[in-house]
Amino acid sequence: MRRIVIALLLAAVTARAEVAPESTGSVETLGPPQPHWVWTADLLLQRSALMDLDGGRMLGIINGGYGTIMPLFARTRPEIYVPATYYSRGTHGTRTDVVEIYDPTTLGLVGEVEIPPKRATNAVALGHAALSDDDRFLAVFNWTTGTSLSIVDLAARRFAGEISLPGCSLTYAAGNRRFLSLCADGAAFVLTLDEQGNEASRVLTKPFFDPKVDPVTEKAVRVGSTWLFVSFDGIIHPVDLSGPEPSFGPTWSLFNADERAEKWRIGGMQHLAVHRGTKRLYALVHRGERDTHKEPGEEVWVYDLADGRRLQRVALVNPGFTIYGFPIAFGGVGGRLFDWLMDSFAPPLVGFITVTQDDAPLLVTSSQFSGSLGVYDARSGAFRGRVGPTGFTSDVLQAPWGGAAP
Amino acid sequence: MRRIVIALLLAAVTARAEVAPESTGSVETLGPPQPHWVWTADLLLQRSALMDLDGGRMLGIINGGYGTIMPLFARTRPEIYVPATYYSRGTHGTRTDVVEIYDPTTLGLVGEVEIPPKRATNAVALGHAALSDDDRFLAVFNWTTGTSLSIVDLAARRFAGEISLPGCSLTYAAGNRRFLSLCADGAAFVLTLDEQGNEASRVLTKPFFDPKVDPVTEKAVRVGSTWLFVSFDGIIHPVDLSGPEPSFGPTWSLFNADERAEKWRIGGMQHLAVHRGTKRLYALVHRGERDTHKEPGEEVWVYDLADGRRLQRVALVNPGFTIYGFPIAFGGVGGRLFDWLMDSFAPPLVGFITVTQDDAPLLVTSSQFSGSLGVYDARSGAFRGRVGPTGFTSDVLQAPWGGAAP
Amino acid sequence: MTSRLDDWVDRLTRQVARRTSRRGLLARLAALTVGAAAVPLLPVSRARGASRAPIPGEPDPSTAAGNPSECEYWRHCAIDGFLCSCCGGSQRACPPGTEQSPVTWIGTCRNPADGKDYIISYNDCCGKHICGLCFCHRNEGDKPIYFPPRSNDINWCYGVSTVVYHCSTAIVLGLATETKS
Amino acid sequence: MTSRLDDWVDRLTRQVARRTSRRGLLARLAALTVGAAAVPLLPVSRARGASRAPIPGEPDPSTAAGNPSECEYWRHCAIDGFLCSCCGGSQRACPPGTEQSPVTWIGTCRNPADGKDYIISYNDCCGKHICGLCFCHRNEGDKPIYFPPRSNDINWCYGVSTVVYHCSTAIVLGLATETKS
Repeated sequence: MRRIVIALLLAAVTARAEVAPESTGSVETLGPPQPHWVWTADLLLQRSALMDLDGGRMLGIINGGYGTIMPLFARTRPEIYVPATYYSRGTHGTRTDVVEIYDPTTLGLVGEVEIPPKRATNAVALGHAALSDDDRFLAVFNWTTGTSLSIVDLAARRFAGEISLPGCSLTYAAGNRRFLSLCADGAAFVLTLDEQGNEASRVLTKPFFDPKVDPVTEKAVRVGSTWLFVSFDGIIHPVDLSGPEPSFGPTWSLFNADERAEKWRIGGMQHLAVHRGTKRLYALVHRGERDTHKEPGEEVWVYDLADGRRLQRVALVNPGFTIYGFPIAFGGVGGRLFDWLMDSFAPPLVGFITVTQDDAPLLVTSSQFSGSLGVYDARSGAFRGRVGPTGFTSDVLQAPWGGAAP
Repeated sequence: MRRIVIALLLAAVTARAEVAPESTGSVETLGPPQPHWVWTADLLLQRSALMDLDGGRMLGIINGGYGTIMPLFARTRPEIYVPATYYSRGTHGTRTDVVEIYDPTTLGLVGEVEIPPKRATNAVALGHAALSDDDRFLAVFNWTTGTSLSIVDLAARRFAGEISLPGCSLTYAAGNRRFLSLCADGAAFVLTLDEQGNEASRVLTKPFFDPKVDPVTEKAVRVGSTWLFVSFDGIIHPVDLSGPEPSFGPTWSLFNADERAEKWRIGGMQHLAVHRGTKRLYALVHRGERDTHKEPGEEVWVYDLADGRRLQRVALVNPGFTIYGFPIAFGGVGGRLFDWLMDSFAPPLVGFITVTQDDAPLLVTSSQFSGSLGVYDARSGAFRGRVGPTGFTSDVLQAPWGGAAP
Repeated sequence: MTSRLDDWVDRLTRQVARRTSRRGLLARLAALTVGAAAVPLLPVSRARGASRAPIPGEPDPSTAAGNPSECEYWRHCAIDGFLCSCCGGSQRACPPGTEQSPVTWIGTCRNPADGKDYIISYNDCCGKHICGLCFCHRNEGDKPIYFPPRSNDINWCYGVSTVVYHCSTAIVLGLATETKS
Repeated sequence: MTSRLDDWVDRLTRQVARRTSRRGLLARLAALTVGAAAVPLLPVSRARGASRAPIPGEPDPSTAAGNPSECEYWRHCAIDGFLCSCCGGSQRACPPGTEQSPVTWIGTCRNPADGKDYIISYNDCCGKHICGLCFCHRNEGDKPIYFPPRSNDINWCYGVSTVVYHCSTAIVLGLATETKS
């Protein structure tokens, strides 16, 4: 080590045209959140990564624990919430569930709230936690063969209590105190909280769909106080939570008779997105038989929510393929050739879509094994290119920042 | 659910030619350990997997924690020991280091001994923990920029104490109470324990090699009371621990002048293996420049330890390539064609080798990204085929069972 | 994990420097095809599973429909996970050191050997990290998470020590009384 | 992780069933080449890193030797890990939310811009799980673990909250007094 010390002393005096000695210990921080910053989860690396779609680079990551990883983003305070499950010995030992609180500028952990070790660790991220519009309460869906919600008071950073669900599952928020769940018979369950996060009232409706005939998926999107659920057969079921009792808007179909004959179906693990400013619905579709409701999509169909009219069909390309984080592609001429072949011949295999909420919105796609994103102009549908690698695998996409409020 | 219950009742009476109803809840157990059962670590899946080389199948796994995973296998009692590091929140929180104890028949956890949270989590598994010949004491190498050993009394299942190392690292056992470490100046440090696992005596030798000129690697093998270290340039340094003071046997070279001219070098992350019965040394070699001491090997050279004569050169094939656990290969005719192409044209890229200790010994190889094993007859060098997939990636190989004692 | 993963990826990186030129053509060839073909390509060959005596009433074990290590095994029509037959267990038993969940989801699968529909229970084996081999996901009759008895997206590791999922079995409970809808 | 991993692998599995026949030829083509070529193939393209102003005295950032997101960047001659420049940091700074280890190993790398040798400090960034991008492992002057100041196999995440490794920086400490041995 002595020679190194000497080197430093010498460097101090001799450094001129040379590269100047640098200091250690610096850590990047992020500027204000941008609309084109998108989070993409990676379950193999147990994280969600923040990608800058304009800069085409990774900005940082937040790790999660066992099971699904889907951060929730406060609008009224600079905080990100990650429900997480841990075992004291990794795969065994004592289980601890927490809601971890991160700072969106430093991506550093700033707090945690312990919750009952009952959090559901299912294969779907969507509908498993919900944040009230005023960021006061977080509801976490619990699955222990029985179902319940853990309510966290985020202002006080305390566990407010557990509320049982009557044979219902999942949680979707609308407004400041209202949370929706779906029941096994096709009914809706609406829970209203009081100011302490305890149950103020509950409503269990009659079934609004038949799960045995044509179930709605868990992958719903929200417009204002209305949640839009889509069924395996492509029927949109609006559920309005503005009143104490939910109201079920008129249903409408993504597909006409001819399209059904062509076997167009909804598919993938995150198959709906909404641009709130233009009130457009984006649906990930493919041609397939019955029971292909989780198969990846080949096109995104765009609808006007005002009248359910389809505005556009966007043919998708493969979002890119990586192996253990290494993108399979070329630079230079070979790169353009490879991209052309990928665009032309690779199956799109899109499993996840989302849309940014700004006035120049982007449609973002990923495949679960891609570790890479496909980016499109959400208005024209034009393919803008790929951004990646994002990690080893891809999961739920989130564009939480910018644009109109829900 | 009702229809299911009915179905069961009916099945009970109608089942005849049909597949008979089966019971739930059964779990496999293993028979007595076999010489051709080999453990292969997978750091992406944080485990070591037990593969039956004859049956060509996985028998089970043992998980580890953060960092390297290398189980240690008792000879005198049915126990497997896994030094492991955990954080209470996965990537953060409180650190806990333990030695976990598994039953080799059930692969179930049967106990743990907590040790100081100082265990080294380096990129090399070998030399980081050592078991005394009588299975009484386990030494775990600690790295906290300073170095020490954590001694575990395995008979009492208690932490016996921490013993500091004087600027030395790693640990290699020989006999019942003696542990060897290597020092930064090329000296050897030998620790002798008393019956309580405390330090009985220590010996710090003069340097037996020059780390600045030609360092020995951490990837040593043991024959009797002698550890064989190999240097970057292929010089074998025997260190005999049979006496209270280590003795340094005559060094010899894996390569003659012509072979050096051809730039043959040792390489890979586990590049030595010994068959104790026939006293043969297996060395993983490649052609490369200086600083290629971790590059994968293309051949295994076999030596007679009695006279250092080279008996054979074994040209290696690629152990097989998997992506996220899916082997890239074909069945049937395409499979044979693919295998032929793999054998003929794929770079061997072997990073790890070991040899089984029975009288029909097998030479086993893996690449760190292969998730698959290459198997050879260790006597003839004939390639017997590939066994896999073993997981997503491959790491240190261990063939702990059968054959002569060390 | 990191360091070792490093060293594993290292093999890739190092080889590039040495082989890109030499194998440039081969690399290009692979690049052009893998993007489109890697997906269908990967699972073409599968881990060799346990070789066990044929079960009375089942298809010939030499066929995919009769081989518990194949995704096409007749019992797997609604499975979602790694096949325990490839992980040290079987279609009926968990691998060593894991626990079998007593609660799970149900599938109704047709046995090509007798043309009859059977109730299949996909009990998860739990307590060790994912097996990672012989992944198989088929969704015949699969329903969303709010309809638990038919949902294969639910982590069914309950009633056991941990919710950590390792692999899935496919156990015959008996004949279905109704043919498949 | 399991379930989601399932669903991700699911895409592979499902596609096989649908495409094996259709893309059989393509698959075969890829299979024959990927085994030999996948390794050199993979890292040919890399994540786009931070675009920053050139550092005085360094090679042209448009060249690999001057690009902190490339393994060939001149400072990386003894690095072992993921390049922080691809992970939200830079060659000098850690990504958001990580901590930079104050202790580390040292390399001596020649700067092609001035032909001089510099002492490079590869401080690890710690506290988050591996970045996974832009892996780079070069061993110029690397020594075994018992020679810590020159060993890149040591996990250098010490003097920080956790030993969990995320990525590595490459910081110029100054000119080396001796030219590289």
